[in-house]
Amino acid sequence: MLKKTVLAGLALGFGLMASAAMAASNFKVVYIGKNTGNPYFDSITGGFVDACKKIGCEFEFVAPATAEATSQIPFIEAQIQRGVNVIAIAPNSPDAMNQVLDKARAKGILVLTVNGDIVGSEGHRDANILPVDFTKTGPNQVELMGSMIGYKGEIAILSATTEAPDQNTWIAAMKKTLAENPKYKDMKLVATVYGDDQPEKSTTEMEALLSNYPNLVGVIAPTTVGIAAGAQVVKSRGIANKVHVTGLGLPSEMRDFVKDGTVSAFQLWSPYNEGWLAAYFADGVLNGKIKNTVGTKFDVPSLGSITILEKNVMNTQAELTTFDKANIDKFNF
Amino acid sequence: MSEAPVGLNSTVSATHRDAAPPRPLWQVIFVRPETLTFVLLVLAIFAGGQLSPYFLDIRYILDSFTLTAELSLLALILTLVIIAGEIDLSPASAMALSACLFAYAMSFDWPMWICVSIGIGSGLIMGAINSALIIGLQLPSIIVTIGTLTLYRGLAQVIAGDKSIRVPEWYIGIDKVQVLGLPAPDLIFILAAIALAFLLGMTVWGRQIYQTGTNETAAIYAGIRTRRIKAVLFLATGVTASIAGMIFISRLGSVRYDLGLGGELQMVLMAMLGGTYIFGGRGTILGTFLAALLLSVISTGMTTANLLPATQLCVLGVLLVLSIIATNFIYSRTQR
Amino acid sequence: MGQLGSQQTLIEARGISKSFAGVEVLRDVDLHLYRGEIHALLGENGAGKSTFAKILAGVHRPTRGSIALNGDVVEIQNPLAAQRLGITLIHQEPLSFPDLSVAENLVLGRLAGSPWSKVPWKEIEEEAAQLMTLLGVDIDVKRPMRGLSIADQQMVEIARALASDSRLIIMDEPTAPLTPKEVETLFSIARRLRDEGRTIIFISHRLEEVRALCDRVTIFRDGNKVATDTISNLTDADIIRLMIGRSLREYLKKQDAQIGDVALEVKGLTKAGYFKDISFAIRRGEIVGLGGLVGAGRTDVARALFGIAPADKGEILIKGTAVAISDPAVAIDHRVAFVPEDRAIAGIFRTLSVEQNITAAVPEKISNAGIINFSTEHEIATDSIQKLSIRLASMRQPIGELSGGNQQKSILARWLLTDPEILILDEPTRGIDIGVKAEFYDMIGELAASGRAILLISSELPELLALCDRVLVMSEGRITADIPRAEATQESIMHAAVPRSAEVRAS
Amino acid sequence: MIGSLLRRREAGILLMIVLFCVFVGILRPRFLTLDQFRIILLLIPLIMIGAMGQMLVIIARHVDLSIGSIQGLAAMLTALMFKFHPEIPWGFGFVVAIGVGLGLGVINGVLVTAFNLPAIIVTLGTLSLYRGLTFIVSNAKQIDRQFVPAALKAMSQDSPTYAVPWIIVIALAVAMATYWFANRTLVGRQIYAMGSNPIAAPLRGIRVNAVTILVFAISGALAGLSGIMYASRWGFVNPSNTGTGFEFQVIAAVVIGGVSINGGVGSVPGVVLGVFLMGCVSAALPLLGIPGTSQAAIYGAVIVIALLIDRSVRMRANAALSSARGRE
Repeated sequence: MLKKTVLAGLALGFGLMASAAMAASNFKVVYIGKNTGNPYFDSITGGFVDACKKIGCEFEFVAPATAEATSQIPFIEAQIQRGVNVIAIAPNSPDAMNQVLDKARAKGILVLTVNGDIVGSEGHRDANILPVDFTKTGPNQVELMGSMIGYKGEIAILSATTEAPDQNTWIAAMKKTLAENPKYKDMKLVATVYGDDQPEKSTTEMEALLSNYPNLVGVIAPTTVGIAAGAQVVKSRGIANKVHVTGLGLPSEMRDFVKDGTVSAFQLWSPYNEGWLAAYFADGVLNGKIKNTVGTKFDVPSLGSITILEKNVMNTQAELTTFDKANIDKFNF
Repeated sequence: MSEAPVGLNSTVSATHRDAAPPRPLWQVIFVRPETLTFVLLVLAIFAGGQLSPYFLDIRYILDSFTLTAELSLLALILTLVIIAGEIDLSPASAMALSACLFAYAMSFDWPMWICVSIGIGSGLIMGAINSALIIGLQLPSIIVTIGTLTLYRGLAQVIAGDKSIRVPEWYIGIDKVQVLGLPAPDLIFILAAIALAFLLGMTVWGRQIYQTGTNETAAIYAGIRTRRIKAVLFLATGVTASIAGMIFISRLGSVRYDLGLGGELQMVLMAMLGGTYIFGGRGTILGTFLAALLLSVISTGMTTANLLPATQLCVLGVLLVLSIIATNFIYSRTQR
Repeated sequence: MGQLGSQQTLIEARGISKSFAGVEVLRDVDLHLYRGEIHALLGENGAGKSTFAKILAGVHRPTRGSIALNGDVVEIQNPLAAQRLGITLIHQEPLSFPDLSVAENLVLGRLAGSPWSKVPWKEIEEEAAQLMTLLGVDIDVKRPMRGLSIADQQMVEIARALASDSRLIIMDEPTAPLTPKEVETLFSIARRLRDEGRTIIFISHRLEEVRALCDRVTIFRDGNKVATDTISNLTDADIIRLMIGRSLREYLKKQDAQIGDVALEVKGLTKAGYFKDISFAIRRGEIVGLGGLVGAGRTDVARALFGIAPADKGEILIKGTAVAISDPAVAIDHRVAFVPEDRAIAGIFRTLSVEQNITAAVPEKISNAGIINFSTEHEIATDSIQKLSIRLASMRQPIGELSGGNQQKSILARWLLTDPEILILDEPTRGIDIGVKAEFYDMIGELAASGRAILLISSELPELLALCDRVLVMSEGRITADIPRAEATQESIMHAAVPRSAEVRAS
Repeated sequence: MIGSLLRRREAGILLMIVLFCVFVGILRPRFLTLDQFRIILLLIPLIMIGAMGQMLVIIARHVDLSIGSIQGLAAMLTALMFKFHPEIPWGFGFVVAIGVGLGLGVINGVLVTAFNLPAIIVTLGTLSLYRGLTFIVSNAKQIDRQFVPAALKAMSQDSPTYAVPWIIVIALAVAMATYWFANRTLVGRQIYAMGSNPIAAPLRGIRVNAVTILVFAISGALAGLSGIMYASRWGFVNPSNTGTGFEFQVIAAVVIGGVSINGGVGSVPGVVLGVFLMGCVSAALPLLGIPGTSQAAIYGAVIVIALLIDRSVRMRANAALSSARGRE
């Protein structure tokens, strides 16, 4: 009885194998996401897939079931064993994977962090691809918030987790902008709360914000889970015209809120372009067309000229894209 | 049917009214859960080779085992706990808390012996809390350890927040150390398995663990200090969790509160798959040892084949259920 | 009574046999039960009478044979089917649901209707209260069963059977925990039910009760039905002879032993709620019986002596020195051994080998620095098996595969290995074959003869009378008599065992 | 009469709730507003529905660890139907979700009864299996907000009466139905009997296997219902988030609510109060500014404390028993 089940499992396995096989190509690239079921990575994967069709590389996306710190390690080990040429990864931990990434690089594999970096462990990867210069996220978000509330009143931040490096970079920049730019002198940041990127927790925190700060006029949620939860709360309470919600969100998740006026505008970048750029960059480095050193400039179709910045970081775009009623339907991610 | 002669000096012979006939020797040797585990292991290695051409590489398989060596180590001690008729679902969380404390101490550059004492001591305290609740207050271990599972990991999160704590470079890399051609964590696991198998199979103490798990009341009546045995097992689980945490840290170079999250499922699975009887009294270290290898091979094989991790979840779930069905079936056949 | 010829047959059992794990416990039993009779089933423990009753009640299914009810052959697949056919079994140990109310316990399994139908709480409680009044007991039917005394729980059980409209009611030793008043109430109700045309099977060890209540009697021995007859046709001596196959005194003979110094002395031992002010002494070479009704606190005293549930107050002196026995390991160190009453619960490790079961209490004898010496263990176990002539197929087979008597011998072997000076035996012959029983009696005698002090707890009066030098009797947690061998009779023991303050029961 | 009322377990939980609310109210007066009450009410419907099923399972001396995964799989299949067959009336989603949950629950029950396996291990296995299936059927992709029917989402906001949203009304209806089922029907009482004395149950004609399967089926069906309510409350269904950790919240609420892990004991009002207490704690933490990182530790502590209370209650019952046996 047991044997039969195992055989059935095998059959299932073969089926998946067959569908995963692709046309012959000049190199193999794999992208390891944070976890499966995260809609954000679908668009990054789309960029990889399309770029690989053009360049002729073999691409696969894998991701662990949970975003726990060590969950990506077996996947990196397996990819090393499979002999891929490029490992692109959205890291779940800033340092837990250092050893295994070093092992990959020692085997001659190009290691890229895409959409997030291993902050403080930059020496353990070859290059990092970020959608925008993250120092601009903070000021951009504050400006958008200001424009929605007339640059006046109490605002709060609904973030993800207390130790998320990107979030903390952005929040620090927001605070700095609010404090230093006289344009925002009437805007007062009253609280920063953390919803752990869980919808339930984010909702509770948002509700607590509303009851703790009755004079609140705006909430910035620079996380896709947070902005959706925040929008849902103001919508269900019918106070969208009193408390304005904005932040970083996925058009696919925010479309309804924008269309019904709950959220007038929010921002993000194109995750698609991250995959696209990563594939072209890998191709260039592996074929000797691009030298992976700070200051190198190279051209990527449809993105234009890209420069390798300090710590081997590249950005796909200069400023954040703002989504509103006018353009939301043009984006399919 | 004739009765055997009655009397003090009669020969020892049994009629079928006195005792059921014994099972044939081949059945005693082969019809046991460990055999099934071994067959599955062979099948899994074969299947892994079929799924991916990159899989059948002994070096790779041995290296991959280091990824689950810590949890496997805990599964060995958990096997003893289950044989004694209890269960402990908290060691993965205890490992995380102890490892966070250990790394925290190291980050202050405190002397190594203090750091180790903090690590081991915290494991001991967590084991003591479990035993106080389970043995002292006689609460069911399954529910108590579901509670402390949440509590210990929660405390790790309170202490370490969401950030990872790094340890000094010199401490990193136990999995790169090769002894006799084996990565150190693998060797530690094998040595621990041999030691525990000896303890369980050859010593009075091991014998009493089985007796406690088979029939605790009878064990008490036979003068076996069952409470002491169980308390020691829970303490040992705590200490093993802290040791596993230290190995884990050396492998990763850093630790976060979510270390080994969900590891309790894997540990229970290893014990069950190895033929440990969930109600206590039966099971072997050999079984858990084989099951730990089996799980490592399955997960490595499937990851190497780039199968959806969801498929692994399904396979693990199905294996868990099938393994207890098979174990129960075999035990019910061998015991009337 | 007396016009059996005109009676109609309610149940006709034919060729009923039953085997457990290949061990045949019931062989080819034919029995007719008439409407409106009270029929006693008699026999030693393990003779097969309870098994037969349980087959009628659907608890067990026969290996062979058929049962006809009113002339139609019926399959009694489970207790529910039995109940539907109008057969109710009142269990030896009350099987109740402690968290449910008394009223609910009464009706559970009897309420008709679909599982989704509404529970008529009001009627249930009213009916239950009526039944309690009928039985003459004062129990609040709305309270949960948990906390009721064993006697009260038994009363609820009886009330339950009375409540269900059963044609056949099987009472398996129902009177053991009851006071004489309750027994009389039960008997009068039983007679009334018989007069209504119902059939009652009454299982008891108390001949006088059987004589007082029953019309006919069937005697079992060793899995066989040996006789069925009208009670008035048989004398007590006939019945005993049929039950044991030979007369009692014939095979129960006390060996002469040299009575020595006091080995164990107990002074003022008290445990609240269990026993009070227990004092006695046992000398080397002496067998002291401890008699009394079930629930009188005999086992509790033994458990206290052995450190399983130590007493609150009082002194235990071993060879004249006061000792604190806090757990069984301490007791074993003081060379006390205890063969417990319930073998399956407190004795054997069912799935472990016979060998391991025998050596369980003497780890130091089979090991060196904690490491087991398997050949030593094997020798020790082999030696024990030969000495006690334990019959088995293999020493490595699980003890659960042995027959009850051989299991019990293995437990005794375990304790003899500790070389005890004081041996406490709690119902040592319960549930074992008659032949093995005789061996046990011989062994107990030999053990005393070799200078050990023995405390024998037994509910079987002939056993106490035949083996013991003295018989202590307990009733309601106190020692009520200390009877020397010469004066001990069934009557004198029972007289002391029956509670005097029977009417003022704690509830 | 009042004395016996006070001694009841429910009174103890009520007291805990009052003390907790007073304590938080002193620190943060805003906690005691009607607005906050509404927030608490909105936090609990899912847990309440899950807890009703789990209560029955635990009373029957089993446990169902798979409800989180059942919630996830039922929600996912329903959402997939919404996405790929928008023409099907959205109300049919309830049928699908409950039906899927029922089926998965029956699988649990059959495995437990047919092979006589411990429920904790079976449901640990199906927890993993059902979660894996959720990933597979969804191809590991989230079903976004726009695919969830607006009318369904509105149930978390719109109210049939007294400004109480539909999902709260549904949760209360489930609680009342469970109360009726557990106390007023024959099979409900059989569940208590089975948990109270599993050995005696078959001897009293209780079809233990059928009742056990029924209990798991109810637990599964309610978990399925909670799945579609998840879609209503949060507006999306995610293969990895939906239902993860749900079982721990529910078991904590049930244990706090006075259901004995030894079976046979537990009441719907107690569990409702237990769920409410969990809701109060969840709502109070952010108000008190306690970081999210401490939440797990607090839940763990709450479970352990509830166990200690359960034990002290049992000890008192046993003390009563032995005094009843006493002859003085």
